Amino acid sequence: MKFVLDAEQRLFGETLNKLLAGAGTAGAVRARAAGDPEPGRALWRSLAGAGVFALAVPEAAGGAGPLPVELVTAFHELGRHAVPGPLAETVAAAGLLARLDAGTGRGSGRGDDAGGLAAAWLPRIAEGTAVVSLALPPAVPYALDADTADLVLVVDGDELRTAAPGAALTSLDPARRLFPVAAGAAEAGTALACGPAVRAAAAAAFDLGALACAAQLTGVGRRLLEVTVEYAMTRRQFGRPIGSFQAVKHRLADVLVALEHTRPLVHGAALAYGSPDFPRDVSAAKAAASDAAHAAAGSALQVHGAIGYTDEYDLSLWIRKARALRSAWGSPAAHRSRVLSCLTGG
Amino acid sequence: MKFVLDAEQRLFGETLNKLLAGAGTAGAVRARAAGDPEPGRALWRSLAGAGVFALAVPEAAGGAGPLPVELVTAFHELGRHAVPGPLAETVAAAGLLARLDAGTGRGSGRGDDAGGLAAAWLPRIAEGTAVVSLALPPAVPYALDADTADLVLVVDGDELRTAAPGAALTSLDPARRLFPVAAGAAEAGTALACGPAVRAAAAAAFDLGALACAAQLTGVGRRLLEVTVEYAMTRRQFGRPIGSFQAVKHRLADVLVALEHTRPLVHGAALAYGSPDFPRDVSAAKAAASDAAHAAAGSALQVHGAIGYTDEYDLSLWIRKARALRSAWGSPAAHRSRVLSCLTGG
Amino acid sequence: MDLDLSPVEPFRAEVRDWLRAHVPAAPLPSLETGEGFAAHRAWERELASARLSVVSWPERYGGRDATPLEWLVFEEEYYAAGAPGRVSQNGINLLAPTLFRYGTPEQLDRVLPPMASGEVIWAQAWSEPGAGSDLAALRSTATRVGGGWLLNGQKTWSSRAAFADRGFGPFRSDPEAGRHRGLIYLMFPLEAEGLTRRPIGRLDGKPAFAELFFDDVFVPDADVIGEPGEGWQVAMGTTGSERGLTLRSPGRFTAAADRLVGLWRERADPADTALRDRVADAWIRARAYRLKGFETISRAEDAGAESSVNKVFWSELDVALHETALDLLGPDGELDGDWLEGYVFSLAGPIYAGTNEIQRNVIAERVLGLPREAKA
Amino acid sequence: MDLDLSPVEPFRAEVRDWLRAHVPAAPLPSLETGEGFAAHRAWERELASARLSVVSWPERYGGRDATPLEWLVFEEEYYAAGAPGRVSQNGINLLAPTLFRYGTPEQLDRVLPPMASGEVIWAQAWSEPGAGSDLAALRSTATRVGGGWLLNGQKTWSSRAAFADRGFGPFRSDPEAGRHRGLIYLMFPLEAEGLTRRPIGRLDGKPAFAELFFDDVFVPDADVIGEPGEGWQVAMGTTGSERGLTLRSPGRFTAAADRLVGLWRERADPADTALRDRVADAWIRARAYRLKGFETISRAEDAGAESSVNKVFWSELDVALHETALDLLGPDGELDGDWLEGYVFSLAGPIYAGTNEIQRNVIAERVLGLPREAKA
Repeated sequence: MKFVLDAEQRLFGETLNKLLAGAGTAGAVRARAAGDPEPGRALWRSLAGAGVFALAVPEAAGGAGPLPVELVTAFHELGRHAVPGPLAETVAAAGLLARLDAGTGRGSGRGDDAGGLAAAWLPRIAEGTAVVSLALPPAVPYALDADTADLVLVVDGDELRTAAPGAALTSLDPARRLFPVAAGAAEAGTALACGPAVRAAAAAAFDLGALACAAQLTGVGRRLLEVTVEYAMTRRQFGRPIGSFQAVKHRLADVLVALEHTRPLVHGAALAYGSPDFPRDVSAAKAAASDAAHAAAGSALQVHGAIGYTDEYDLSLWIRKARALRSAWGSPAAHRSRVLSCLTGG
Repeated sequence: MKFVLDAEQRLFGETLNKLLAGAGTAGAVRARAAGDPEPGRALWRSLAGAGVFALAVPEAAGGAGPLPVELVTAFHELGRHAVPGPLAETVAAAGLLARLDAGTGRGSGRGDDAGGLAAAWLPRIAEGTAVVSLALPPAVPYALDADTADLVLVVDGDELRTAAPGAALTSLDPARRLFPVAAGAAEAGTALACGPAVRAAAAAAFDLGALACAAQLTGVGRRLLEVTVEYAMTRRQFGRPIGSFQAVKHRLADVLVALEHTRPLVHGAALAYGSPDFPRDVSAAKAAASDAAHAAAGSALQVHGAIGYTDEYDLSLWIRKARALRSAWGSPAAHRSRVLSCLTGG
Repeated sequence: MDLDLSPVEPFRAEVRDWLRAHVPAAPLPSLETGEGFAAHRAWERELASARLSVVSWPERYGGRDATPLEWLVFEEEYYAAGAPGRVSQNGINLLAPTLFRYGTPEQLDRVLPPMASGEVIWAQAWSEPGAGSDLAALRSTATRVGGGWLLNGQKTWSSRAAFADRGFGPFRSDPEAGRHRGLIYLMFPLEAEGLTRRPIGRLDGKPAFAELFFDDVFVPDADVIGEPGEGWQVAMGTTGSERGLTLRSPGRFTAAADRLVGLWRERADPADTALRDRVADAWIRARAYRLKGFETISRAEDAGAESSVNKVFWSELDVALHETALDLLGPDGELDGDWLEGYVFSLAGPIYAGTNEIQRNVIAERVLGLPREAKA
Repeated sequence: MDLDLSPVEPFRAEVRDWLRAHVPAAPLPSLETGEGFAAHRAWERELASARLSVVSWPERYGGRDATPLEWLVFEEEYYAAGAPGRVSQNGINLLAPTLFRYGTPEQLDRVLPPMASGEVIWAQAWSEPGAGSDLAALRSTATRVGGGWLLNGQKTWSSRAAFADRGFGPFRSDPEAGRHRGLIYLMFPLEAEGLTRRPIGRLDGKPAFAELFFDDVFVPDADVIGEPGEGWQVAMGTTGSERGLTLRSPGRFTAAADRLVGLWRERADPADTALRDRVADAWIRARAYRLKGFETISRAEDAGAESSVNKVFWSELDVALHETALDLLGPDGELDGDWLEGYVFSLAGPIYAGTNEIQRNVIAERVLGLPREAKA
């Protein structure tokens, strides 16, 4: 039993951190919001180069995965740097395709079947040349960034199909554009697979997406805390650094306490991948991560005051992302319900 | 519209406050816990002398009521001084008997009917010679202090009957002994009245009891705040009064904010007496008062530290009462549910 | 003690009927856009034409001499009707009370009527980059010149200033004096020579604020409020009303709570009522704040530091209420719309007009009498 | 990174089987009574006979040299089995770690085996009426005499001291030295001449504490722990373990959370699940604390100030968990019973071993690096 990242895993996280620290992620978000997806796409490519997306793709399909611990390590850094794009969605889609592939017999070679779909897309996901969006109504009713994705999937009941993006909805998070993929809007879509295997694969994909999102939220929370601590040490009001006020200290201490007790839940859920406890543990992690990031955002805003409330300060990107990811991939209430259902078998 | 106590009402509260401040209420609680009900009984008589119980008894039955605003004013002081006894229960019983009386035709003179019951007991309640306990299962399943009460009533469905106390249950609040009056334990009881009028009267009695309990909780909370503020000004740790620490200040400020916004709910509910909004407004008041007193108790304990955790310091009587009254006369969750049911008609 | 509102029911009915007939069926465009700002200004004019823009003011300035109770009732009806946001809010709620207390008759006559009619929209200009909650730290200056003052420096997070006509706020008239001394309170045109404004976006990107850069902006003596050097007292008079009952009227919250209950009924899976407690709690708190308002106006004496009690309460209620709504909306919680807009707006509550940390200090020290904090 | 517990499963099975065979079917009488204390002492002896009373200690003192993971597993099984409270807790969790760090071989040999067997039960004697959280303010004295020290003064809120055999704690050996200096850490018999103990009740009236009055109580040099004058360092070594993993093992909370889920299933009206969020949250937090424990023991380095992070978390979890249970119990929430007893016990958590306010200061200053507070 060694429940901490090993040296290689830590190094992987640190490498991503360094890569992203110099990559102008906030600028990529603002470019995306202004209509230019290219900086985000460039980021995506360097993340793929660092091996991020291969973590979700089985080795047989050109990936290095599934490696859930490495995946949450990466997603923590993606959240910490507010990387834009359908990140959890692409990972979840990889999980879905891999699962369908395994379910239908790998490499059966039929062009319109799940195996062919997996063969066509999984290697591209791994190498970063395919950005995939995915909707899993009702919990994930919108396809994130469907306008710039290379493939947009939706699972409707036990049918998997492609979807054409409708009109975008505006999120509080400028990095996110959400596209309805309601049944009615699906004329343009193509049916890809059908049956109970689709339903099972969608359930597995949901868990993987929620886990990635939880890890992303811990990174968002961590960054908010880091930036706020730094600000509290330099900003002076009433003749002293505001970080010397007990109200500020205690609030930030509480954020740290929450984050420190969220990380083990995320790691624990990653290790439960493939076990019957995975859904329960993912839900525990997502609920806790949503609340911890929410608390971090609230404290960041309150400690920064009006500066934190100002669009042009990059801090606002993380504050907004904490709110958006809270309800993405299942709300805290929904995940808590699921934990209790798993525990009571009800 | 004048939504503050008038001069006479204020004077009434202040008079009770003075009366109780010199009456050794904490000693009466400890005597009661040690098996001696007499000091509590003496308190009861002086409260009756001040007119407290007459407030719940109609004028026609020898009382001065119903006067709900005066009643909550009194119960605030009763809570503030931790007066022991089945206070809300007696008031609720008075409401129940008066309502049954009105429902069945006052003064019909039948010894075993509701009118006779009211005629027999209401004047004694008003003058303080009858201490009445009352159980209204399921929300109020136990009869408080049934061992020392002169009359113990229980409403079971649409039947009102007397109940004989079984074995006492121990409450966290040493002022309270609770007696089960479950259907099975009722052999010794006598049926007094039956029918839909009983059910309606019991519902009205519940609202009155819950309102009295809410007012009592505001008094409990107020006292906890007063004592804690005083302590925070004198207790020194780390070379300064602990009340100069921001963590202590902000916590106590939050208690004041909660209490200041609970009083209007209690007053508002009292003014709604007799209107269709009464149940809704009582529930709003009881839920808020339970939470405000709970917050006051938590802060009192935390600011006092181990001293507040010590039985022999009188502070503990109020801390314990805040917890006991929180679940008495309907839990906060139950009252919140009722508010929402009233609002949505569901 | 009573809660008898029947004497004001005729007034309530008049307001309700007028609003029912006049509130635009479709929401106006966001008042943080040029188009929306103009639409909201037109709405102010419409309100004023019915003498409903400033009901509590004296008649001579465009009001009705409404009692505080009538004002509360007006606000309840206004928000219940879903009427447009008040683009004149900074003027009506912050500048007007200051003028009533410190202004000259000439200033009242000159400033108030066009404020009431929406002809002149005011922006507040208090905060500076280095002086947010700590107002005494402000550094923008007013220098004495013949017949007036020259303003220099920078203000920021100036609400409404992107599109408003005029601004008001404190400047430092005597750099030698102590932190709370040597301030002057001034009104100035936003189109003045030497004044540059740069819109800045709030949390959701909408340009609700502006930065103002002053480069020898001339203000005549007639636009000084109170005595030069006493700007601190004048400003504090304004914060009193900003923190108190006037800025956030109970009607806002009771209307929002009613809408939340409606959302709950519409959205909540009856088998999945985890949020019920929070919905009920928001409604109860809104009711508490409403009744607290009635209590406040029933008291003879001024609330004083108790306005801090109100400010902490309504600002936290507002956040909790909107957070509950967003959580109820589930995956739609991040989407642009009324609830999200209300949420973003609510987030400013615990920050502005004195952060809630400062309010809690005020409550602890001035209401509860706890000792002041150790000094740095 | 892994969570592979299979290597400790045999040990877990042994503990589980033994507990299943030995945990009394009916709860022992409360350990805050003479009768209950004796029963709990007998239970300690029974545990010791299976070498299960101090599994993590070296074998020579009665332990099994268990790894930290084995200890965690032991605790999980212990609390899951509903086994009796540990009357030896103060000795095992507070005194023993101090002795392992500062004690002499002679002290270890003399003190530990009877502690492990329940023959000697220890009470901690730290707090004084004027020195609760501010340990440096303590005033009880130890005066040098031939061959030892004379204790004078008063201790209070001494856990277990009503019935225990011996006590330990810091005294002031040099009244001239500064607040953190001139302390001495001593062990003493509670039956000593000159020592008077007076039981005091905790919040629910049960005599969980005692006051101790010292009047020339003699303590031989052999019972001084560490160097005279270095009592502060010795005490801080103990608070480190008091705040950290050892005192409140995750197994307590996971077992309590499982029971809470059971209570919810049994009590909750399915149509009225307002408390569901809180039940689920308690379970999630207990799981988080358990996993955090695995993380802590997986790290090479010492947790240091991070033990404050744990203390804030478990103490607040414990209160929330028990409050949720009482709220679920509705009108039964005020009644004496396991849940109420656990609630009362939990309320001490945020207070003792350094209040949570102090812990938050420690976290802010030593973990986050925020500046120290202004001094009075």
